[in-house]
Parts: sequence; structure tokens; C-alpha cells
Amino acid sequence: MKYGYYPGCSLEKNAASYDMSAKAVARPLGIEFQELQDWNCCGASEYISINRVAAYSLVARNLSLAETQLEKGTDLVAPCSLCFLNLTKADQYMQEDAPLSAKVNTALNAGGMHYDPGSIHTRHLMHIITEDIGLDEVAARVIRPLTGLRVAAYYGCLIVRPGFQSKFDNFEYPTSLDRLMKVCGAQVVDFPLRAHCCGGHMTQISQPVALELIRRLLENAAEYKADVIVTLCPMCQLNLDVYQADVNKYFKTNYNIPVLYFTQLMGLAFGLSAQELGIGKEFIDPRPALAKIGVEVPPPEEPKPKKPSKEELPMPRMPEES
Amino acid sequence: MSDQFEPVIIGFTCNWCSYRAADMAGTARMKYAPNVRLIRLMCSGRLDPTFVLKALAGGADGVMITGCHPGDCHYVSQNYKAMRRFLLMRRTLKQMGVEPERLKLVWASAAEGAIFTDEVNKFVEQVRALGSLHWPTSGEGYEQMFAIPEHMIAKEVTP
Amino acid sequence: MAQEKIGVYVCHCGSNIAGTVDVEDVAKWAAEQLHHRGVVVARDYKFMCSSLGQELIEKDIKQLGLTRVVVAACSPHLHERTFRTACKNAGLNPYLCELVSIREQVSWVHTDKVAATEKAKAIISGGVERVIWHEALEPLKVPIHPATLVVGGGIAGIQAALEIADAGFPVYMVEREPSIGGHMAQFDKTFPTLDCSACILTPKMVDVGNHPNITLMTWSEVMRVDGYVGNFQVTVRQKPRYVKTELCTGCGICQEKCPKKVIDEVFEAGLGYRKVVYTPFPQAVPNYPVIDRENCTYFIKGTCKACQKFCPTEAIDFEQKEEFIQIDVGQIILATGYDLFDPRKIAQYGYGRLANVFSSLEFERFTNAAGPTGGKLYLRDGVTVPKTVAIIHCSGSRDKNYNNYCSNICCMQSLKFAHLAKEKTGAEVYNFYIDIRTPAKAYDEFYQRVLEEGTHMIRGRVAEVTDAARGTKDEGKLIVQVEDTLIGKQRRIPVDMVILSAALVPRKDHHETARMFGLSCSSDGWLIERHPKLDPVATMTEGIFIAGCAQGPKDIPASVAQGAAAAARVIGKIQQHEIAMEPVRATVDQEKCSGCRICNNLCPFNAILFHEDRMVSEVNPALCQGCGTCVAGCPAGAITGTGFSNEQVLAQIDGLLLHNIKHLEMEAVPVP
Amino acid sequence: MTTNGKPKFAMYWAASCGGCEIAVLNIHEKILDVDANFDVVFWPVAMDAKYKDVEAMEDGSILLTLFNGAIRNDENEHVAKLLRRKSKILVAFGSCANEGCMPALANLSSVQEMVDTAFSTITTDNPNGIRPQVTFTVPEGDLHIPQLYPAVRTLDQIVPVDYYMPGCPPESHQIAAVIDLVIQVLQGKAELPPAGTVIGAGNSTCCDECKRKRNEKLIKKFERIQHVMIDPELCLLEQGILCSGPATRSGCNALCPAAGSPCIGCYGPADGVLDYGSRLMTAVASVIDSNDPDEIEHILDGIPDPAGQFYRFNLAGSLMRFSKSAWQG
Amino acid sequence: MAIATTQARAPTFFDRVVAATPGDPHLEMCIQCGTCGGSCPSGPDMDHTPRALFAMINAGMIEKVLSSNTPWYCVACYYCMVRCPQQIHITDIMYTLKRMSIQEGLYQKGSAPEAPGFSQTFIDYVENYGRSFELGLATRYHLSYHPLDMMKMAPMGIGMLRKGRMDLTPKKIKGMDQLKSILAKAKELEAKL
Repeated sequence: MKYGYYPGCSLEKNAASYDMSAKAVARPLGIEFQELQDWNCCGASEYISINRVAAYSLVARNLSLAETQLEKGTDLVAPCSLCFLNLTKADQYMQEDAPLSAKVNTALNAGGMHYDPGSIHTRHLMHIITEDIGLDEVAARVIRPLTGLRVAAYYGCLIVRPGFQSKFDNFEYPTSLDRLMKVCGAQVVDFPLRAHCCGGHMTQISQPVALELIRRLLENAAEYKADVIVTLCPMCQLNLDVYQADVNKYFKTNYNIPVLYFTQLMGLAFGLSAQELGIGKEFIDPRPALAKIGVEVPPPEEPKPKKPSKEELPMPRMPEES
Repeated sequence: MSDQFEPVIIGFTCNWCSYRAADMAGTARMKYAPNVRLIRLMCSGRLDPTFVLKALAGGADGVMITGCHPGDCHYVSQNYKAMRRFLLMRRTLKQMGVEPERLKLVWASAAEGAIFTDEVNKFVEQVRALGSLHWPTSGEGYEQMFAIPEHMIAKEVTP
Repeated sequence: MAQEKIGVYVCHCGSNIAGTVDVEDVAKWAAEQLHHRGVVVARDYKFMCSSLGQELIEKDIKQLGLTRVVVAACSPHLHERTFRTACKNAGLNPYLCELVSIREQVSWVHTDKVAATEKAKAIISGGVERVIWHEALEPLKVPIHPATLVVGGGIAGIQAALEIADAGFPVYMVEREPSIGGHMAQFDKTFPTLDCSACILTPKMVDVGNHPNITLMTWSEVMRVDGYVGNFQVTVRQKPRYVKTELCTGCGICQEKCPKKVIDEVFEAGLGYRKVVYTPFPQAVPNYPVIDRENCTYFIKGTCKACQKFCPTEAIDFEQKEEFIQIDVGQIILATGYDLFDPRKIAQYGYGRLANVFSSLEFERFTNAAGPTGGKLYLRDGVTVPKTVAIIHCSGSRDKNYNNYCSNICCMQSLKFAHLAKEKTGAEVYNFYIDIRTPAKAYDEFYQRVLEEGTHMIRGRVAEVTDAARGTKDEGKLIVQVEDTLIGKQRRIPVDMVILSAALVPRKDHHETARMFGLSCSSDGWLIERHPKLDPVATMTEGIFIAGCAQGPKDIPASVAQGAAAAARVIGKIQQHEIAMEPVRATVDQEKCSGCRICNNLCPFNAILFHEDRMVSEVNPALCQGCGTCVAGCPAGAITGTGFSNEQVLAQIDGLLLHNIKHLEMEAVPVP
Repeated sequence: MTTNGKPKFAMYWAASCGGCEIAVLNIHEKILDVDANFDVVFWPVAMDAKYKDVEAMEDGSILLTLFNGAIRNDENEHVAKLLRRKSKILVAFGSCANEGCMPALANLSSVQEMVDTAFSTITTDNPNGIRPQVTFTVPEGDLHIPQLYPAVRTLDQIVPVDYYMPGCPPESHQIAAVIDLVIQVLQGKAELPPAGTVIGAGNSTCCDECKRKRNEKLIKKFERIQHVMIDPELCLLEQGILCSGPATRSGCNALCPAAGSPCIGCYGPADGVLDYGSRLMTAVASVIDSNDPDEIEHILDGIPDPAGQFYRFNLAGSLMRFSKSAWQG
Repeated sequence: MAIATTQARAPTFFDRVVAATPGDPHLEMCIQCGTCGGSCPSGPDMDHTPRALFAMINAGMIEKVLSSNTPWYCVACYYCMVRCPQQIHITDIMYTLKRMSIQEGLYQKGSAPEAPGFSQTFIDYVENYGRSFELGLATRYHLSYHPLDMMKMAPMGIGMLRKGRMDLTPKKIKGMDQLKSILAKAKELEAKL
């Protein structure tokens, strides 16, 4: 099956492993990705806070690219929940709000572009795997079941809410990822906070707020003795993984739960190697957990810092703490 | 209302659902365009195509036929007969140059004053967009149609 | 026929019409512009429907010798009768009067005064043209069958049935379940007086069972309704009980001996068990058990028959078949009640996922002395007594995502729950509400009482119920997360038990019901009454009435009141022996009819018969309901409809178009 | 032209095919009675006469005029008015004069379209693209031919008509009957019916005279007659063949259905019917056996030309009278 | 907002909020039930719950509303929006309030004065490169808003670099000029609001 592919900024770098693993599992499942050429940032949750028309135009540029680059009727896939939200939301409100849509198209026009609301159907990677491909297909590819691995399926917010388009699971208590992990052989633990917030950008705006939200999730996952939290959103992964140390410091806790992308666990179940799935870039070392299913993860190699470019801002010199 | 074209629309309602929907719209003080004038029939099944032709030939710009929802007809299934007639009538009138958009069939239950209001407003705009129909079966329209300039009137050749 | 003398009367309806329509101008216009159409007088008056207004018309009829009357006022559905009577009193045939609506159709729905006035004129000229073609008619009289069908054996139906039966008229009561009693039979206490539900209900149930005038048909459903007011033919399906009621003594041995238990989804709301051969509850009426075929070992495996072996009167009969029974009734009362909203739909409240979240009906069974726990309040484990209880109002009500309406009973029910929970366990009770609505007699006093008992009332719609603890104090509890809107802060309150005051929703088969009885439902799915204020138990269909929750959520007092009201309406009609019906009927001109038989299958009431011998069709006026479909369908124009004749409608069209289609010159009134 | 004491008789054809004349002659020896009782003063098809002769006559001097043909051009109108003036009894004779008939089907198109069809379609050999001119100059002077109106009208849309005699053409036995009646009236043996009456026809519809068996009607598919084997006994409409019988005035003894061909409606609407087409439409639609809009549409596809079908004879006499293209040109 | 026939009047604060929100936010339908405030993950840290904010909007308390930290603490989890019994587009309204408070320069008064700074820094990169740039964002934002936090942030930044999860240089899209002109036009149109 062919889909348009909108990776989004995160998957370029900080969630590169998500990008890798997504592509790695797509192949055996017969999913073909056509990446949008010259796509731009979706504006995350920031642009909309500053300027409405600009924010929608920013997203609409991508939709317009999709409209011109993709064969008619081809769905656009976004692995990042936030990109997924912004793309669907922009399309939805452009359909509902004629004046807004007019403004956005006037703006696009300034760049010689145009977008007809409703013509591009954006869906989350998870949606096409569970819906279009189907769990049976997935099950059929499993050669190394994740037997014994206790997985907490974490959905986060934006894949299920508000469900602007292609709503495919319950707002409050989604189960599709649970089912997907089950067919991969994992032991899916109950995880009541499955669809609660990871703190989003609050890590930057008010860390205490964010850390509390992250703590709740970790606490809940720990309560159900999860070996690993599986996620399908770069922001969720970042917050739960990278800030876990800060949570422990801030709350005097000692959580140590690795956070992986669902595509990575799928990949492992498909028998792919940890490397091709980009495993090893996590802050919380997943090796102990993965050892349970007999997966060897080589220690991450140090990347040599590239030569700084002109635009780059000076990196503050700080004594590196251990 | 400005000097924009104000269509005249005749609406046929059934005594049990759509007429009561109109009543309800009134009781609830919902607002709709004053262009529609209603005629109460016992049932949409009473709708005789003659009525519609009469209205159009008589100068109406559009005709709205309303009744109970399919399956909810007070007389069991008569609204289906109205639907059959409507569909055939629309085809015939199309051949006569009456745009199908000038005829509308609307189902509204006694509780659906809002739907009635909404449909009326939509239809009025739809007909307004089509412009005046003003079928010239009589009056000036008729006079003009059959007037022949004096010099054109044929005379007998008398050698 | 000389030209008619027409009087036109324009009503101000206070400012209801006069506020938007220039009524004086309209009357003046009618007198001048419609004079050539036969209008000899046109007046406007503050309230035409007042006695003075009516006298105005009567005086003109007598003094000016009016032959036709047009009243421009409110909807015919409100005052047509009023003005027809006025004409009658003045010696004019009531059907020579036409009421046109310039209130519901003009002043109330338009704001532009000029446009409204113009439209009013058009409507009046339409009425004038139409009334010219009216004919003097006499109302049709049809006899009323004295028997009445009551559908549904809940409290509303029971009340209605008893009232009618006590008045000495026969009643058929059809109930879907094995016993009558409805939801009320499941309750323990009833607000606001807290008297025992069973104590006040069962005597009435017994009365129904024993009443000489009541034929009780339980485990039965209405399949088909034919005919019309006064003469309905109803087909009832009697499901097989597999118990010979004439032999059964209701001793209950079969229930004791039956080896199989199943969860009782209906009466025990899924909180308890019942045998496969069962009567829903001890005081069931009738007291004969039924065998639940789906679960019966004999029907599944072909062996067991324990009940049959032990039945002392050999009443068990596995061969029983369903029966279809025809009954003739004059009128019908629908008291089909409600279903409970399934709280599972509100995932964030965790019902069905979190063990100790209960539905209101489950709680009723809990507290019921005859319930599965003998009236004791436990958690799902059946042993632990809750120390803290949360009651969530508006679960599924007042919520556009589920049901937009207020379920009416939840506030009082939740307060009752609060009281019972406290009384039975001494637990801390929290009620979470959006608004407290206690308008009826002694209701707010009950609220006061519950406050006195120290119930915590928290104003805020609960956001979620979760078992995800934050900190030790939450461990093993259900946490109710809510904004306490009165302090504007978010709170998380750990409790042992959560009760959801679930919404009342229409019966899942409400659409079929409405269709079968020829009624319409509101968008919510409740049956629609003839008038929300002035005619709450009648429906648009003559001879069919509604009572209780079928019409909308309501509590026991209101249901009883409606049951009685419906009964009163029915009795009133029966005592008239016959009813007058609108003489709106179709007739076939035997001369013109060519016997093409187009019309024959247009009539859903089979009122059109075809005479093979004379090769003509004929309409049976008794069966004709006056819809006019055959009139519109006759290719030869051989069928005419009184009250809605072609001439009348065509003339009305001319009238409506008349004064704004300048070129439409009106030829003088044709002489029929 | 002799001026004996016999009452004067005239017959004229406006826009028509001449079939009505033939029908009149088709009354065989009865034609002699006509000659015996009337002085035929004007009958273009049968004898030479000039309009000016008629103009010369005294107003109301003609007792009976049978006017057939519709009003297509100013000449038709001129003569119609002329004969109205000169005649005591003016009869709209035949479908054209009554309701427009075939000529009125042109009301579905504009004059332009009509002329184009006649003068410039491949079936026409007209290399120089000649078009009719109302005025044409020849050495002898100007020639005029009548001016076409945008639409065809019926006789009574031009002048008051005393009696209507439908049919395309009227059945000869009906004509004979009418002539008998008039003669009897002349001899004082009978009364004339009230003005405006339809004469020479029944007042029910074709089915009344049709011998075919009939049942309740439910139609799932409309058939073209050439595509089906017809049950000789059974009502044609029930066999899915669009028969206009149910809506068409009786009087012809249901000749067509008897011959196995559906009634095409030449006797026009039944008594008191305002619009023939809508009566037929409503009847046909009512008996379609489906409640599903899509299926109904599909069934209706079996009627490729509804306007032509339902208004074959009646367009000029219908409520709408003509199509938009006729009056918008 | 549902069309009701009301007399013409100067647009109130309430009207402006509704007008500046895409689609129909149904704000007028609020019944003050508190489902939003109860659902909000960062509710405890907000100075007013969304519900309270809506009442204040109705009361025209512009200053108090636009200097509230509530919109800035909104994590856009959309729980309130899907749970609201009146289907009010709460999250969208929060974004509207953010924009307004920036326009009116009232955010500094609130308890999250640096929040817009983060958004601004973020979009500066988007506007200049067409992509976001975490390293630049982190460093520049923290330098200008929490210089002291830099200490805390550093190890994470370095960790990110080490794990190869952060670029040292931003990526730039080809159609940068095109994007620039689109955004320029857009801002001009938004100004017309």
C-alpha cells in the first residue's frame, strides 16, 4: 500500500530512531512511503499561540504539497502525534470556517500555492497499521514474539483526541496499541493513564508542572510493573525518557523504565536487529528489559561533533556533571 | 431586506408533521425568510402535481413540498407516493426548462421546527440564486410574447 | 350561486401578531382589495378568540348575512374549533369558516414588519379564495369500542388500567416481561417520602391481576395495529411461557429445583442471579413462572426437565408455541416506559472497568431488602462495606455527547441514594452535581434533610473516576477527579464506591413502537404529545394516548398523574359512545370512474374497493382517513376530497400568489 | 355561391394535418345530409374561397363553423378571429384546436430551434442555407407569409369557443352523431347542450371503454411496446407499457388498446381536469412499486421523454403551455 | 456562535474571543459545570480554571483573563474538549487567549511571563529555516529566559548531542522564500482581524 509520508522535524533528529523503525517495519508489511518533498515544520503547539492565520498557512503549505505531490486518493501518514493533530486540525477548520480558509489560501497564494480543504486525508502511522494492514498481517510477520516483556501501552493525547479526522479509538480508554503489542507477543499490562498527558512543552515553560505529569505516568507504569513503556509520539518519548532523570531528582524517586517506540518493538518482534531499529539512542537504557526477550543491544557509539556552522549559536561551556 | 430579488415560494405542508413543524418554529420564535407561503394539506400524499404546475404557471418562483419522515407518515406510507410524484414531476418540468432546484422535497417531523426553518432559509437562497421564473401564461409577459410588430403582420396578396 | 358574502377577521393576539404585522392596514386592504372577491366586511380585533371577538363574528353573520368567514389569527391546530363553533352559534355551517395562521407562520417567525404585513395579506387572500369553495359539511360520527388497550405494565400503565377498569370498562393490558410492575418494582424506597416502593405498588399490581374488567397479557408484545379511533384491531403475540397457566399454582417448586442459575440482567440489573425457570420477583403478578428458552438445559441439551418432574400440577409444557391473539379496542394508552442509559459509554467514569463503579439501578437493587444482598450495601466483592461513597449526578444527561436533556429524576434519586448509603453504612457521602433541581412538592425539603445528614455536596461535573493513585492516600481507592466550581479548584477525592445516576433513555425499540402506533418521536426519541402544555397525554393520532416515561423522563408522581389523565380522556370518549370526526373524506364519482384501478392500492387503510361487476371503484367512508392520496392519484379526476378539494387548493394558490403577482388577473368567481 | 335559405356551414384548418377533414368526409353518406341541410360557404380543403368573401359576410351569418388546427401564426389567429365574428356556433374541432396536439410539441423548443431543424439538419437539402422570410419582394410586389408565434396556442386561448370536439381526429361516428344533433336542433327536435360543453365524446376515460382485464397496479419497470410480448387480455399499463388510457377522455371505444397498442391520449383530459399531463403523471408515479428514491429514479429512466409522453397532445392546453426555451427564444 | 437576533452593539470581549477562534467554539453554551477544570492535567497549577476563565470572559474582565497563566499552562491534551457536555472548543479558545494576551502585551503580568518567549523562539527558527531546531531553541530560549537553568539544561543538551538526537546546525528547506512570503501574507491578514 502506498502512502504519503510526513516525518516532521522530530523524526529528523531527536526521534530519528522512530523514523528508522517506522520505515523498517513498513517494508515487511508492504507499506510504501512517499516522503513529501520540501515539507516544513507543522508549527508544533507553538505557532498557533502566536498567529492564527500564519499557523494554519504553515500547515496548509504541507497539505498543499501533498495535494500536488501525491496521487489522488493517497492518504498522508504522520508518525508524530502532534504533526498528525496539526494536519488534521488545519484541514478540519478550513472546511468548517470559510473565512479562515479564504485567508489561508490568500496567504498560500502569495507563495503560488493553494489547498482545497478536505482533499488530503491525514492519518497516524498507528492507524494505518491497525486498520489498513490489520493485526492478522502483523501477527503473520512475528518471528520473535516479545514473550514475557511487560509493556505499558502509552497513547498520549493527540492520537486519540480530539479526533478531528480519522478518529479510530476511544477518547478516554484506547486499546488499539494494546492489541497491536499483544499480537507481537508482549504481555500488555493495564495502564489507566494510557491517554493522559506527558507534559508536552511544559518542560520548557514550567518544569515543575511537566515533571509532575511525567511522574504520574512513571508511577502508574511502575505500579503495574512495566518493563518498558511503548509510545507512538516523539514528544511523549522525549519527555518520559529524557526527563526521567530530572523527575527522579525532583521527586527523590528512582524510576528506571525505558521508553521505546511501538515500531521498535514491532521491529524486534519481526526479528529485525536493534541497530536497524535505532535502538540505543535512549537515555534510559533498554538493554536489561530487552535482554528478557534475548535481544542484544550494542553500546551506542559516540558521534564525533560536526564542524559548527555560521548560524550556530555559542554552546555555553559548563562543567560536565557525572 | 434590500432591493435584492425576493422569490415567491409556495410551500405544501402535511397536517401532521411539517405543518406542526412550522407551528413549532413559530412557537419557538425561530426566524426564517418571509418568502414562503404555506398551504396545509392533510398529507403530502394529497400533493397533486397540478398544484405545483398551477403555482409555477401562476407566478411562483419555487415550490417546496414537505411531509412526515419516510416511515413516520401519519397515513402509514403516503409520503412515499408524494416522493414518487415529486421525482417524476421534477423530470418533466426540467424538460420544460424549470430548473430542478426550484422544487424541493423536505421531510420534517412535528418536533423539527429547527429543521423546517433551516430548510426554508436554504431553499429561499437557492431559488433567489436562480432568479425570477415569472412564467408568462398571462399578463404583460404573455402580451409581449405574442405581440407582433405592425409591419410584420402578413397581409393578403391582392394583385 | 350568487357571489359569496365573506367576512375577514384579523386578530392582533395582543401584540403577538400586531407587534410585527400592521393588522389595521391588513384589514383595510382586505376590505378594499378583496371586495371584488366577495369580502363585504373586514375587521381587526385585539383577541378574536375572546368571547367578544367571537360575538363580533356572530353579529356580522346574523346582520350582514355572511356566507363565508375567514379568520386570520393563530394556527388552526389551536383555535379552528373555537371559530367554527362561533359560526355554528350564528347559524352558519362551521365548515364554511377558514382559519389562516398569521401568528405561527408570520409574526412569530419574521422580523421585517413590511414583509410580514405583505405575507399576511397574501395568506388572507389565499384563505378568501379557498373559503369560496368550502361546502357545508356535517361531522362524521363513528361508534367507539368500549375496550381499551394499555401497553406497558409499569406504574403509569397500572394506574391508567385501574382507573378505566374501575369506571366499569374493559381493559387489555399487554406487558413484555413475565410480570407487571415495571421499574418501580425494582426500587426499595421512593423519594421524597421514602416509603417502601413494594408496599405501595404491589397492592395495585394485585388489583390489576384480579380485576374482572382487566385482561392481563404478560410475556406478550403488540405486533400490529389496524383501524382507527374507536375501532382498532390489535394483534398481540403471546410468547410461550412453557407453563400451563391454568394449572400452575405459583408454588415455586420448579424454581427451587431448577439446577441452572443465570445472571438476571433485567430485574436484578445484572447484579444478581435467577433460575432458568423463574418469576422475576416474589410478588410478581401474575405469579406464573416462565422458562427462559435460551438458557434452559432441556432446550439446549434435550435433557433435564427437573421442573417438569417436580411440578405437582404438571403445569410445565415444553411444547408450548407462541400465539397470536386478535383484540378489538376503541382506544390505546401507551405506557412503555424507559431504558437506563448504559454508563459504559462514558469511559472516563470507568463503569464496567472499575469494579466498584455502580449504576443507579444496581444501587436500587443493592438497597432493596428483596435484592441480591438483602438490602445490605457492599462493594463488588460482596463483603466489604464502603466507607466513602461518591454519587455522580447527570451521568449521561445534560451532555451533548450522550443525551442533551435533563433526566428529571436524577437529582432526587441521587439525594435518596445519599440518604440510603448513609443510613445503611454510615459512610461519608459525596454528591457531585451541576445544579440541584428539586422543584416539586416536598422535594427541596428532602434536599435540606440530606444536607442535615451531613452529605458533602460538591458543585462540579466529575471529570473522571480513576484507580491511578497519586501518593499513598489514594492506594486501592477510586479517585473522583473534579473541579469544585465553588472554590474554583481541582480536587481529587478518594472513595470506595461510585454510583452513577444514569440518564433515562427511550426504549431501544421506540422507533418501531412509534411506527406501529402511527406516532412520531422527538429527536431524542421520546413520543410526542399533542401539545406540550395543554394536551400532554393525547397524541397526534386520534384515540392513542401516552403516559409515563414513554413521553419523557419523569418520576413516579408524574407518571401516576399522566396514567390517570390518560384514563380520564379515554373514559370521557367511551361515554360519548361515538366520536365526531372531521368530515374530511374522499368520494368517487361513479359516472366519471373508468375503473382503471390506479387508486386501488394507494390506500393504506384498504378503504377503496373495486366493484368487478360495475367496473368502478368506491371509497368506504368509515375506513377512509381523508389523506387525499387517491384524490391526487386519480387520472380521471373522478375522486374528490371534501375539505381539501382541488378547487379549494387551486383557489388558495391563486390567492396566495394574487396580490404580488401583478399580472395574474382574477376572472370572476366561477359558478360551480 | 347560391344564397338559398339553408343555414351556412364553414370548416377551416389552421395549424393541422388535414386529418380532421378526412375524418369528416369519412362519415360516408352522412356527408349528403350536410349538403342537404347546409349551405357550405367556406371550406378551403373542399372548395375555393377567399378570406375577403368571408370578411364580406354579415357578422354571425354562419350558423356552424368547425375549426380545426392550432394557432401557430398570425394568419391562424386572424382567421380564427374572423370566423368567430362571422359564426353563431364555433366548434373547436379536433385535438389541435382543443389542446394544441402535435403542433404544440414544438412548444418545447424555440422557433429558432424549430426552423434550424427544418432548414439546416443533414436531412435537409438546403445548400444556400435559405431561411423563410416573412416578407419577400418579387417583381409583382411584396410577398408576405405568415409570422410564426413563439408558441402554439389553442383556439380558445384566442377566441371564445362554444363547443369542444376532441380527438385526433374525432371519430367519424362521433362526428356523424354531432351532425345529426345539429340537424335535429334545426328541425326543433332537440336542444343544444350548454355552451362550453365537450361534444362527441364520453365523460369518463378510455379505460371505461377498454375491454382488457385489470388488477391493482404495481410497476417495477416501464417497457417500450416493441420490446415485450404483450398479453392480449391484460391491461397494458400493468404490463409496464405507458398507456395514457386512464387519463384520456373516453369516446373512441378504446381503439388503440383494443389493437394492442397503448392509448396515446388524443381525446385529451377527462371532464373538469385542469391539466392532462399532471393527471397522467400522478397516476403513473403513484403505482411505481418502490419506496427507494434511487430505485424510483431508475424505474423512471424507463420514461425517456416525460414531457413528450405526458403532454403529447395537450402541451398548448396545459397549465405551463410551453417550455422556457419557447418564451426565452 | 448560533445566530440569534440581537441588536447591533460594539463587539464585546466575548465576541472578540469567539471571532478569533477557528470554527464555531460554542463558547456561549458554557454551563459552568467544571468538567474542563476537573479534567485539566495542569489544572492545579493554573491561577484560574478554564471554567472560571469563561465566566470572566463573559464578564468582560479582559485584563484578568489575558494576564492569567491558564492558557500558557494548557498542555493541549484536549481532555476538556472531548468531555465538555456542551461541546465547547476549549483548547482552541486557550490558543486564542494566548494570541490575544500577546497582542495586548498582558502576558508579562501573569505568572508565566516567559511562555510566549518559548513559542516566539521556536517559530523564529521555523520562519527562518522552515524546520524547528532544538539545540538553537533550547540554548537561545534558556539563555534569554532562564539563564540560571542553563546549568541544569546543559547535561541534557550534551546527552542529546551524544545520543545523536540533536543537530548542531539547523536544516533549511528549499522553498524558504516561498514560505516566507506565505507567512508574511498570513500575518498581514491576521492583523486585519
